[in-house]
Amino acid sequence: MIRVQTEDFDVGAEIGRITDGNLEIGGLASFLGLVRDFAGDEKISAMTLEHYPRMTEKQLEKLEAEARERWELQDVLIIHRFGRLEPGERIVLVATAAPHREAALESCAFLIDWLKTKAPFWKLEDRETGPSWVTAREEDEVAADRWVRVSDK
Amino acid sequence: MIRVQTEDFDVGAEIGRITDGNLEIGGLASFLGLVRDFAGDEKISAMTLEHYPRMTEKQLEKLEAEARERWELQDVLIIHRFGRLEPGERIVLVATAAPHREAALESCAFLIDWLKTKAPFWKLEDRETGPSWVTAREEDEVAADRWVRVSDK
Amino acid sequence: MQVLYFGWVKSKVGIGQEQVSPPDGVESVGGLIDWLKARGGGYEVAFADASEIRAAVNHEIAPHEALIKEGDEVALFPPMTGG
Amino acid sequence: MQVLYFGWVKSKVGIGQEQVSPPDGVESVGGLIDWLKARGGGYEVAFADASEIRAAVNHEIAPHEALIKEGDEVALFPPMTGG
Repeated sequence: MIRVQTEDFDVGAEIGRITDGNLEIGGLASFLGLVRDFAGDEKISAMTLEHYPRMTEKQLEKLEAEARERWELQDVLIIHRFGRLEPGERIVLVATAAPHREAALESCAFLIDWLKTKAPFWKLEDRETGPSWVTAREEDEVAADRWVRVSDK
Repeated sequence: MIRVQTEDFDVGAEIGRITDGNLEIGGLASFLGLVRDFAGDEKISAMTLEHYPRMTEKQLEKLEAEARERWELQDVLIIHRFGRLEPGERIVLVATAAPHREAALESCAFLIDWLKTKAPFWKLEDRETGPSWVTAREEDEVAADRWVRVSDK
Repeated sequence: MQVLYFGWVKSKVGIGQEQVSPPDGVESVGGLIDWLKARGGGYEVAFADASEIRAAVNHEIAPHEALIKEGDEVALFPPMTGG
Repeated sequence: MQVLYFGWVKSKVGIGQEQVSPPDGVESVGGLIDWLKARGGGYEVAFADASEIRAAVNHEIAPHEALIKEGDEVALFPPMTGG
């Protein structure tokens, strides 16, 4: 399930909604991304996430479908916020449930790696020196590439 | 932090305790293990976890220390239950917090992989055909081994 | 053709979207970028290094070689930073 | 020497722990396993295949070659299934 929203979310409630009553789930892996109050050695007072509305849902649904095709998953949840967020606020939650831990852990890592480079969000940080767009990290490309299948290259 | 207990735990509250007010955390990875109601093609009515009390805490503390040595982590939480659990009940929670997602995701996978083979717990399933001890999975040894450093071999 | 800008591309161009009618000969994303750049001002700054620009055509990620046509929605932006 | 059993080792031996006084010559975990097995009955069943047995000496995982001495706490068990 995909949700793109400005509102905060409740991690415990979201995880509970997946696991409660599903007696076939053996493991649930999750990743929670938060706004930090620094970037490099500069303080950050806020982060504004811009996104491309009509494309975002489409891309996230593709990512979910890709994860479900690669692993045997009982559930997939991606919640991604946009708008202005302050340090300490939740940005993104990825949760995957599977009969065994390997599928849950790997698909969760896969989803957050691909979200970094394939989800149409752009982050503007309010730094002491003024607003500054977050630039993509080289490591994020590398992390995303390790999930590319040889047949897709 | 290590907790070995019979009582259930609240995933959202535990994660919140780690992230609330810590503005330097960029990502929190977690794994939640649950009792399934089947094993192979047999139904399971309950699972009883036995452990070796004086050794368990020691081993879990070692695992936490090992994770903190290998990755730059802001927090580590391992909660492991023992005693009789029914299908759907939570068994274990591993959560790791770091400035970047790679450290959080990898250390979380590392901890659950090592818990499987290095934490002194034994699981007795109540199957339709009677009680049956869970045997260690070959794949769990393989998963644990991938974290062994060449220098330790 | 509707063109949308995001991230620092939007900041540099100065607007979030516009309707454009590129001349015949502008047939690909790369061609559109070159044509926009030639407008000068913020466009020239935003598209100074085309290799930094990523694109989507009708909400699907597309390479610079992707063909575009009248009626398409083309988005131009820096590498995405989701998650 | 205190010996503890867990998992199916405990089920097969029939008790969870006991005080034992192995004779001189039983100096390692492996030697202890062999000596216990020779007692017959549940011990023989539990320790039929020594390669399936894991051990801890004084709460630390130990290989079969590990030396043991009077006063040690030795635990014998199947491969752990934590998590």
